[in-house]
Amino acid sequence: MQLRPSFLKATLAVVRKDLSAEFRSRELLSAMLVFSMLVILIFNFALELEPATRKEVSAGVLWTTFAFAGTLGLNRSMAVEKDRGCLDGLLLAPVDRSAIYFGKVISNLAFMFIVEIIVLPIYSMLYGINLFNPGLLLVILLGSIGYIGVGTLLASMAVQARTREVLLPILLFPIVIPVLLSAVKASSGFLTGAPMTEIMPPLNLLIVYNLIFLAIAFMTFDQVVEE
Amino acid sequence: MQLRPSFLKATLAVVRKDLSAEFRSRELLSAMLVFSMLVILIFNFALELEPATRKEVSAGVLWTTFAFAGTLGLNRSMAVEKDRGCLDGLLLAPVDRSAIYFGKVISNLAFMFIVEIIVLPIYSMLYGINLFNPGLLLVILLGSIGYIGVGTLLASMAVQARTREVLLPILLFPIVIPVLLSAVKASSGFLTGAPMTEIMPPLNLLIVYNLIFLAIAFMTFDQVVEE
Amino acid sequence: MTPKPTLLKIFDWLSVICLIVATYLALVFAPTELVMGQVQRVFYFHIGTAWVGLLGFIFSALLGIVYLVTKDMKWDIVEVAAVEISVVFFFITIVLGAIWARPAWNTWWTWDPRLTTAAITELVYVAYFMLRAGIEDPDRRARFGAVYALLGGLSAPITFMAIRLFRSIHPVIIGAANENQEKMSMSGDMRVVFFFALFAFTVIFIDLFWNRIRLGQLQEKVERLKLKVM
Amino acid sequence: MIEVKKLVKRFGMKAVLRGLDFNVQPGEFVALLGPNGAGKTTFLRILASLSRPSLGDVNVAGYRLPNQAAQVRARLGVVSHLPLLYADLTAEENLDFYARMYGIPDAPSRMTEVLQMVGLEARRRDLVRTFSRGMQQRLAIGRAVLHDPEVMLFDEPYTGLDQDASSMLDEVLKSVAAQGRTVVMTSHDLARSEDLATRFDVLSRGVIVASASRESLGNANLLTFYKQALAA
Amino acid sequence: MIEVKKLVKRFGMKAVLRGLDFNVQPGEFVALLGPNGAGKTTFLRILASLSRPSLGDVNVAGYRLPNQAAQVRARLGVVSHLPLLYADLTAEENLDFYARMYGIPDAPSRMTEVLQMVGLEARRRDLVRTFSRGMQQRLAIGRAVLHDPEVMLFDEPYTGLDQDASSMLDEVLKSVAAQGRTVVMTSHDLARSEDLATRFDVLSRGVIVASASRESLGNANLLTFYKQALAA
Ligand code: HEM
Ligand SMILES: Nc1ncnc2c1ncn2[C@@H]1O[C@H](COP(=O)(O)OP(=O)(O)OP(=O)(O)O)[C@@H](O)[C@H]1O
Ligand SMILES: Nc1ncnc2c1ncn2[C@@H]1O[C@H](COP(=O)(O)OP(=O)(O)OP(=O)(O)O)[C@@H](O)[C@H]1O
Ligand SMILES: [Mg+2]
Ligand SMILES: [Mg+2]
Repeated sequence: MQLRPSFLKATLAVVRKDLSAEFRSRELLSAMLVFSMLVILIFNFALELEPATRKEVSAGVLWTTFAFAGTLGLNRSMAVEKDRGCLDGLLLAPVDRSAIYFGKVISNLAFMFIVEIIVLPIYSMLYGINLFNPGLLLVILLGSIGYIGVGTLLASMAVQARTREVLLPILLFPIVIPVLLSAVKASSGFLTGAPMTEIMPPLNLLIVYNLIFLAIAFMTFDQVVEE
Repeated sequence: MQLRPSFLKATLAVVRKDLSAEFRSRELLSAMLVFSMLVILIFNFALELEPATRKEVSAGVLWTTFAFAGTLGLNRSMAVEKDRGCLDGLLLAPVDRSAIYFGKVISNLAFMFIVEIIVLPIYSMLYGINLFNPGLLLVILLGSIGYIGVGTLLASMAVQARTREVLLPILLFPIVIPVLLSAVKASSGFLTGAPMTEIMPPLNLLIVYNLIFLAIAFMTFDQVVEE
Repeated sequence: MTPKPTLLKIFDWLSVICLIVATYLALVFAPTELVMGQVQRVFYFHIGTAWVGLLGFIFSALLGIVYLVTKDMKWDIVEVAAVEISVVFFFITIVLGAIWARPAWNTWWTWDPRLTTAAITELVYVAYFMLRAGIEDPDRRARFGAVYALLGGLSAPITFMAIRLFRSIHPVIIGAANENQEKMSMSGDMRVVFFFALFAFTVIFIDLFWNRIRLGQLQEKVERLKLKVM
Repeated sequence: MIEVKKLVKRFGMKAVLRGLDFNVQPGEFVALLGPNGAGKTTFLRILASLSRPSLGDVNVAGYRLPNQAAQVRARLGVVSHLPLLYADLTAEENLDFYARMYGIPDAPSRMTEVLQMVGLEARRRDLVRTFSRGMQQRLAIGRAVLHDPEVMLFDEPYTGLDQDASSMLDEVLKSVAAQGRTVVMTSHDLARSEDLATRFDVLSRGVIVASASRESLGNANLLTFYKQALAA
Repeated sequence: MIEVKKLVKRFGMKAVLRGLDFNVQPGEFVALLGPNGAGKTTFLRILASLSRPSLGDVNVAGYRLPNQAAQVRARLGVVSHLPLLYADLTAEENLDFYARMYGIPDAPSRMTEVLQMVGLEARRRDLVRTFSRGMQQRLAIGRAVLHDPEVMLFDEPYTGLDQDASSMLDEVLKSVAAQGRTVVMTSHDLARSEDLATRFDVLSRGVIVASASRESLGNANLLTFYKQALAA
């Protein structure tokens, strides 16, 4: 019985496992959603956002919300693997380690998208801004890929550290700020109906970042999970 | 040798222990500080704070920063107790459990104050706002006590949960928002030089909250740490 | 213990001399700038430290790659040395920038893309040290450090390019894209001081870098001796 | 020294201890045996005042739990399978902290005494982080005897220890017993329990199903006694 | 089946394994003994391809590590002291996941076979979260034999198990050995090792200091052999 699964099958097995565990406990999604709501609330209180300034800053608030909720999700998703030695279990399988990386990225992305799909209409309602703009959705897609791509790599490092409760945001935010920044710029471009010539540079930057981050993560994941 | 230490001595022993462990590793303080800087940075991006609106929102930004950095610190500070069973070690000592609670509150407060003392001048410089206002410092003192008082209680619950990576902010923020809100109101009152009649209501509210939270935490800490 | 190599001793002296000469040139020799006055003299150090700081960060990313490929601990020592010195230099850049900004822009700080990206870059490398502090196994520490230095290395060129990519009040001199961009006019003497400052800080950087690598090697040796005794 | 009557402990609906009776005379060394999930750890945690009984009477060292918990705690030493030590403090600082928490007078000399007893005198200024498993276990025992407790509770103290560390622990346990302290120890290692204990109690499904003193066991094998107790 | 030559593993400066030589023939059952911190876990993790050797040759099941890790992994079953199971999945789902990761054809029938072998057929649809320690250990073994590995590695599989669970594990290990699989097991429990293994190797300070087959040991006691090996 010395068969080995294909790269794709192994990736899908990891995704399937994560989704069915989450489907059962729902702890990750509920935590991310509640936290998103809290961040939006805190923004609203702390900044007493005036209706006038809202439209300008809503892309920023939205991305900050996603970033904070995303850290929470990434941390928990990797902690589950680490706690009962499951990461070792994954690494013992005769599959390419990047299949494991992509599996985790896809399931983390799935959770991120679900949260975004729920947060967007709520945000639209709370602030009376229509966020269902195809351009914005594209930016959210791209921004989330970059964020989760590098976040999954860094979360696998963070859970192996002694100070794992606190490390992930500290590692992730400074690295991922360029992604968030271009996402905010592109999003608010689409929201304010700016001309495409203004939107394209941050969008291109976002695509370039995604490619670079995914390439680096793909090549180094091995190094990060091995002893 | 069946002596029992006084309440005060036990409290001080806990504080001393926390401070000397932190003095050695410095991991908690550095994490809180770096995270504070990151939150300030992210806010700035997300909101593209205009010089005009800065003064109004800086109390909000400041308190949000403290709140996020505080969660990080609280989580780590209780995780250290939980990880190697040290919490059991504390509970086995023949001292009142509220002495343990107060000990943890005092050391967490000490860390919070250190972070605030470093963040304040940096924030003053970054935004060109003079934050060395005795009124503001009083509000920060009071707000931090309320925040850490209830935060220490909730962190002791969160670290005992399965989802401890994600639970603390979700438990803490909704409870502590009244404290933060009155602190923001009072702070921005002092910063914009509002008349005392405008500042007193939130300040009084803050004091009342502190008393209520500390009283509740004092009475329930027992229940939270026991099985 | 191996004695200090002669070349390194020469470098030590050379960097001391360079520092003194650069200080003299900047504070005394260089003409006072017409618009900004004396404070402009900070410029030579501002640019000197920024130059070596950014260069060191990029260098550490390359060293990260080298470590990941070779798995030889000596590259980790070199990488840490590069990051450590660059973090200090870059911090000086930011502080000097802030000192300059006070009279130039009438504020210590402004959220300009160049300044912000510089702050982020500095935070990346503070995070780098926190990551390393959290890992006990030296090999894993080195690997994580290398991966993070590689990711972080991206922020150095961004910081450099920031003023070209975004609208910024921070001036561009090197390869200014177009003529109508604000540009400080440098007289011939200024140019001399400017290039000497770049050279001086390069020498100082190399000297510190070398010394720091030696320190790392000695630390390693001490560790090894300690283990032998135990 | 320990008197437990009709102790019930429920976690939600599930009763883990169901009317357990248990008495220990001063100076006895009781080995508490039983299968996984029988409730041994739960029971010890109740005796240690870390967990509250749902029903029933618990008296330890002459004081009632949970009301007089502080008096009980002052007379109790506990070694669990976690070390209860701070990794970022030295051996000395850990003991010093616990000495303060127990209000021990003349702490420095007592600490030296304890460190000598567990053989860590030489490493007293080293961080606990750098200690091996065996050394941490030694220090955990040192921590537990620091305040010279009358009653000691050990929860699987041999887990993961090698032959040397186990022999060290054997000796510490024997000396503890020789000093007339009352000891309750859980273990899955019947051979070790047989060596050390003066009494063997079997806990199964939340009650003590059998109890035998070393004398009453006589030549019979502990394993057969244990198996019979569980089969009954 | 396993050939290790001059294996060195360093963590930073510290050499944990220092030129270790180790050979196992197909069908052998080797008990790897040694004090805490000797490097047993480190060595098994290298054999399992979870950790990279610093120097030296490692061949497992005919493939070289670390280069041909995937081939080795397909032929290897590992039971560590952590269960490597997802608490939020059922027993069946856990096995199904690993079946996919190993590319096992005809997974359902193989899963039933394995669940029967470890005696968890009746609880296949229950969440692992609700399992006792012993049951989790059973499932961990089921997980490890799912892909019918040629070589099995066990790191202290008896830790924390009660008598029943230990006997179950005894039987599983015996049946594994009877099927001609090659087994390396670490344990601090000399009695159990003596029962099961066909060969006893003592690892101390990073090298194998003694090795004896069951026959060569003859009537001599394993404990004396172990002590002599360490004293030498
Ligand atoms: C990567 C980091 C940096 C680099 C490479 C850099 C480089 C430079 C250069 C080349 C100049 C001279 C421009 C000219 O005179 O035409 C300059 C000017 C200046 N820099 Fe920076 N800088 C950096 C970061 C900063 C930071 C963090 C600050 C502030 C906190 C700052 C504040 C200033 C100020 C105030 C001036 C003078 C502006 C003026 O003439 O109006 N710089 N910088
Ligand atoms: N906090 C808790 N909440 C719910 N159930 C619990 C809790 N603690 C223990 N249990 C349950 O109580 C039962 C007894 O557990 P306990 O740890 O006391 O057993 P034990 O005899 O120490 O077993 P072992 O030999 O494995 O250590 C188990 O079924 C366990 O699942
Ligand atoms: N990741 C690591 N980083 C640094 N040192 C390590 C690491 N893993 C193990 N060690 C060290 O290597 C040595 C051997 O550890 P190992 O866990 O292999 O011992 P062991 O023989 O399994 O001991 P035990 O019987 O206690 O399980 C120990 O001194 C340990 O501190
Ligand atoms: Mg137990
Ligand atoms: Mg081991």
